[in-house]
Amino acid sequence: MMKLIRPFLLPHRLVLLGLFVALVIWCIFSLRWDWLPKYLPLAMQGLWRTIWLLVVSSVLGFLLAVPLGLAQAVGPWYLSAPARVFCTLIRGTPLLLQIWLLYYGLGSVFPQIDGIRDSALWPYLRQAWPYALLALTLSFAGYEGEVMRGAFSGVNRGQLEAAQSFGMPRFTIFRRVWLPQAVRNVLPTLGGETILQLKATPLVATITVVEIFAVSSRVRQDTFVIYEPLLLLALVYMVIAGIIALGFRWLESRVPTHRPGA
Amino acid sequence: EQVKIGIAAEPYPPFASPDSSGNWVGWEIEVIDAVCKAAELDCVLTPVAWDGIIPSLTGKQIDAIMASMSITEERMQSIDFSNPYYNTPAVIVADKSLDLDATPESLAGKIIGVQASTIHQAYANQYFGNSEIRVYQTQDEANQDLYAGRIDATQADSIAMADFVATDSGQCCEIKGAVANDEAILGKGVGAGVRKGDDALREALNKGIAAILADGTHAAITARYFSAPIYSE
Amino acid sequence: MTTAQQATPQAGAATDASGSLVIEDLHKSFGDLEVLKGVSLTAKRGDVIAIIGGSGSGKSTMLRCINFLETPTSGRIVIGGEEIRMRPDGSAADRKQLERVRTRLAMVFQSFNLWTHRTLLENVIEVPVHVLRVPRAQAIEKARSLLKRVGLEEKENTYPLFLSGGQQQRAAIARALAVDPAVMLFDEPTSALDPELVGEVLNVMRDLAAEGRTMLVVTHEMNFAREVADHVVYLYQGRIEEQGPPSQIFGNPQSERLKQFLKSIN
Amino acid sequence: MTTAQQATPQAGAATDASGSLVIEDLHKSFGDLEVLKGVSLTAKRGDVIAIIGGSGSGKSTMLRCINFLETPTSGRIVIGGEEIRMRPDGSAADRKQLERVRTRLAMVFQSFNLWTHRTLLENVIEVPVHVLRVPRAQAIEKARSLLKRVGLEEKENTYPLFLSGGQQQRAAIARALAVDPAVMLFDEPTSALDPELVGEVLNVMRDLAAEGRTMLVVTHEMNFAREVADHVVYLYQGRIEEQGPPSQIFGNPQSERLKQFLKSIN
Amino acid sequence: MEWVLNALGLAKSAELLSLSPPGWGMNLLRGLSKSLQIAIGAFGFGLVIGLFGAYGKLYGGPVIRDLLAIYTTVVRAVPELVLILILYFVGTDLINQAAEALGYGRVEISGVAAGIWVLGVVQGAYSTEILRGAILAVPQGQIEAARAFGMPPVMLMRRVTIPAMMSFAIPGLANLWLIATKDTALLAVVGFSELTLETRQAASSTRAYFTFFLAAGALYLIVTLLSGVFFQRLERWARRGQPSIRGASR
Ligand SMILES: Nc1ncnc2c1ncn2[C@@H]1O[C@H](COP(=O)(O)OP(=O)(O)OP(=O)(O)O)[C@@H](O)[C@H]1O
Ligand SMILES: Nc1ncnc2c1ncn2[C@@H]1O[C@H](COP(=O)(O)OP(=O)(O)OP(=O)(O)O)[C@@H](O)[C@H]1O
Ligand SMILES: [Mg+2]
Ligand SMILES: [Mg+2]
Repeated sequence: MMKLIRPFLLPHRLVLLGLFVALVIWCIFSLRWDWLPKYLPLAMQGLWRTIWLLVVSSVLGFLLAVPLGLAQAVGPWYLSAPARVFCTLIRGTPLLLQIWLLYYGLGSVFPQIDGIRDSALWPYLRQAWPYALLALTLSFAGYEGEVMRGAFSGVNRGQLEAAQSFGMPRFTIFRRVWLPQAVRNVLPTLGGETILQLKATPLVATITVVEIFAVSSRVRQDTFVIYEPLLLLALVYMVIAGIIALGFRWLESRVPTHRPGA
Repeated sequence: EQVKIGIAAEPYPPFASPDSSGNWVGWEIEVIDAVCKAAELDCVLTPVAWDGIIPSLTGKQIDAIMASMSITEERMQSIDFSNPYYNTPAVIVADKSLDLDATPESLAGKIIGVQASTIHQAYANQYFGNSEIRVYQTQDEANQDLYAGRIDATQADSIAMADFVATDSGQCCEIKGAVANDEAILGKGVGAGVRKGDDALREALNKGIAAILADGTHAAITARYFSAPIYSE
Repeated sequence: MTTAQQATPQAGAATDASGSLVIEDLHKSFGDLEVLKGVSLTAKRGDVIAIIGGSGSGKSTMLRCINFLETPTSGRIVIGGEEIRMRPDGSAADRKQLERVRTRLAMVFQSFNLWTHRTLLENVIEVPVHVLRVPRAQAIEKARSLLKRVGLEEKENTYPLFLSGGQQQRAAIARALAVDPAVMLFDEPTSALDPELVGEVLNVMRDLAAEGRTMLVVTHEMNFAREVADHVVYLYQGRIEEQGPPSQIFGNPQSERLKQFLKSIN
Repeated sequence: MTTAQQATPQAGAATDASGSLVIEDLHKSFGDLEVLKGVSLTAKRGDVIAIIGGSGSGKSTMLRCINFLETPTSGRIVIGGEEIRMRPDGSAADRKQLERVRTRLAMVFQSFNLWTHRTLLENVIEVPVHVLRVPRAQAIEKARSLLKRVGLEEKENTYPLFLSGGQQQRAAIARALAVDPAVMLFDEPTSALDPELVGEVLNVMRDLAAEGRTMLVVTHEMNFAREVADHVVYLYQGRIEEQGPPSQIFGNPQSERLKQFLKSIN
Repeated sequence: MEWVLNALGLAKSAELLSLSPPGWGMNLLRGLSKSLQIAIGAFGFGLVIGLFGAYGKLYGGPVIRDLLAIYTTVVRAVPELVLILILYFVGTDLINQAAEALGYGRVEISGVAAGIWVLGVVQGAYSTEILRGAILAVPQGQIEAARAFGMPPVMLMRRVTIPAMMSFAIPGLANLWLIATKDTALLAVVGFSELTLETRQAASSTRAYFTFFLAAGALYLIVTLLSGVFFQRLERWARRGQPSIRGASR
């Protein structure tokens, strides 16, 4: 416990902390928060939707990134070329544009397809979240595909040779040595990328998905209170980002990569 | 001294939209021109995101808002308004095949699209609690989704909607009727927004509006765009 | 390690051949560069063969060809009486066979190559559990005894990078022993170590030799070779220039180059 | 390397002191760990002093304190008759003075530390041109002659990392010579080199010693120390345990620890 | 030419994208040039912040280090969209208030300047971290060697640290540049008429959503690819002293 507190006991940190507390108190008392109770339930739903989108798109995107990375790192050209094109396309265009292209672009195509409104998929195609999820997933896969490419080719050859020399079958090598080493080597990067993914989620508000950013916009629009919802929103994102960072740091600490002190 | 008139950067035909050479055109653009001329103001158009148009005004990036903004109680807590320069009822537009009218009962369970930060959003939130409300950045996107069938209906301004149902993609749909009035939400027509206390500008704009209404300019512009007058006392 | 051997057809008939190794006319080129120019070598069960030679003479390449970490250009390799089937281009024709044979060879690398994401114990049980399908509890028990044998019983839950080079190399030997290999290959197992740490690894290897394991050791430690090896092979530019018992190689070298080499390293 | 010396007030009076170095009662602690516990040393112009000692005895720390790469905890350092002014905490009080004095000291590091983004020639002229403000053409001319002297005249446009360790170290010596230093400090200049490359660097250093440069050399090469040094200092746990001419230190060591040390490295 | 387009049913798209009205091509290009102006400005501004930030974080006093830590943490944790709204509204508000307090009257803040300021602050946080990492990656010995020869601090930074860290920083900076070009799209939400907003306007005026979104995507992609080539060259140059990794390992 002491260990946690001690870094804050330096004099200048105490001053900073004091300033921070004063700022918070000032914010609480001199800004408008009367709208908060009314919108709290909506905010909770929005928060849940943000987290849901983040987690599901990151997990799915990562699952897609592994084959993308592998194909680029060691695949034959007919696998690596499409993978590279995919990653370049995703990384080369703004996510906002991708989201709109998927949502409004397809939206302008649907009426021209006969029978689509009677199909079993239509209830989902009508919703906005599937497009949001798809766009976020593809985007994460594109960026992480690139990261995983580096990760796979960065694994020390000796580690793989050791496995080969013991007669490990290829898939076992992949599962037991290559993938875990690759992932572990890029855990810090993945942590950063997950935070970037978190920061990408508000873009889906532009296609009517009601996540936390959309809720704050709604508050602004309804009440004309401008700064307070934005400040609160920034705080919420910082807390989520902090949790992600801590989570990844915990993951990293479980398996050390570097020699301590080196 | 230049006066920066804020308009919404998102197209809102036939009131204001950019053409392919980058000029803004439409009924409201012409009215702004006429009002400024009548009030002897040196106006420049400044497109601003609709979503942030009120903060832009209070933050002094613009001096007045003339972007089809209805005069409502809520907004009057933050800004002041000139006298109205047009007013239109709010209507519900829906797919031709749907049998419904503009009442909360018949819209229950349907998906209604509205534009963010508009009286329509406020109204829908208030009255259509049993419907799913989807909020769009622009009315245009709501129309697009209406055409795509992803929403069942949209509530919007009757004039803009009349324009929409006349287009190709508007063929799917028709105006189902006006919603019941609630002046507290739907407001007293569309006026120019100015910063609180900026009475000089407000008076000048009022003078300009009165002038063009009186000398027939307003009617002349309207006639070029619409078949019926869109201003009543 | 029993499982793998049972799977071999020859296992029964060739028990006494199980620790043997025959290399015949091994060639290996990298592009235009011919690194091995026909090397032949026979090791009986329990033989300890030291391979010496200057830098770039092809020692590592030879060792790596034996378990096909490099694909030989031509030649034959027979391990425990079983010939590794090769395609005309030298690559192994039968992946399953190669994997099986590899479990009977164990290589100890110069740079240890312990899996850094697993603890020592996990490193040692990895191959038994996941390749040879030994029950986990049994593998752990054996791993503990091996770690104890190399003096690392207290480090089983440590990750490799937290250990000194000498400790890592001893762990790598324990990992190799866990598959109960018929033949052990060592590629300069001490040359990445600080001088103080060399001794501990050489001691473990001395024990292995004493208990009658077939070992091929590429080394620069002439004292070790002299003392432990049954047979010393001197490689020069991809050919065996001279070979024989250590007493002869060190005491009475014939080839000029070998004499030169022995002089240069003292 | 005249410019810097002219700027020194003592330069005229102390010409014969220009290559001298005096260290008095030097202490250095890292946190709680006292690494140097009072070291004193005097080098006259042209002296070659070899510093030997076990790992961790403080040899590098001593050398690094002399040019303030480490801040001494206490003590005096006088170079070419000019004392480096220190604050009570041991840091240099006068940055300008320190920078000036440093141009008269030249350090050759174990790991060379050539600037990898510049060619050899650029490395050698860097300090003369940018710190000492020697005209570029003149600096280049001198650099060429220095590179020639260390046998690298053909490599002047090569980047350091494309060279062998021995070549890099020779280039580092040329870079050091380019400032015409009064005192040269060498921290194990050959220990990062492969055995074959050690010789070439030692030869260059032998020449420097012969031409009468003041040199402080931390080294593990006892033969070099015996042959070249005027004076050998044996450091043990931060103290000078024994010092004297090489004949005495190597031929007739007094201290038990020194005897032990000399035995261990053979 | 024409019949090819006709055959592919692309005639309408070609017409919509033509450079002179009634085509919207010029609008897109105008938007692109605005986007690039902002991206270049913001990237440069960010680099300046980053250089000071990195040095501050590495060598600054405890207070400066903590303040910079707060800056980089907060900016990197909050979505750009939110930051842009906050910085855009609050920032211009504050500048105006300050200007008025000093008796200057309102200052005009052009869209470009506001965009550069907003994105620059965001970029600065990332460049701080990239440059800090790059400086740390420079082998300590190279810096020590320079100090041992008596180089003063500023010269050391100019002659040794910065050139030596380039090769480590460039990959990160290349990424950051691409982020800058794409983040300009976010300024659409504050009504700044860069490429994305122009696209949106064109799309909704003509209802050719697919055509325009694809066209804008292609423009962004061209920028990305060209930047890729440029940064590759730059990196090769910065690595001139380092044997290629491929050649060194076998
Ligand atoms: N993968 C490869 N591609 C190309 N050339 C290679 C490869 N591996 C080794 N060589 C070359 O083959 C020759 C023999 O290398 P090898 O590593 O077998 O030598 P060695 O006897 O082990 O030397 P050392 O004592 O330095 O380890 C060298 O000239 C080396 O450059
Ligand atoms: N920056 C530092 N911080 C803390 N301790 C240090 C630092 N530098 C050196 N030491 C410690 O000071 C002691 C002496 O180190 P130094 O490098 O001077 O030894 P050395 O005689 O040069 O040894 P070697 O022969 O291994 O180079 C060692 O115990 C070392 O761990
Ligand atoms: Mg080798
Ligand atoms: Mg040292």
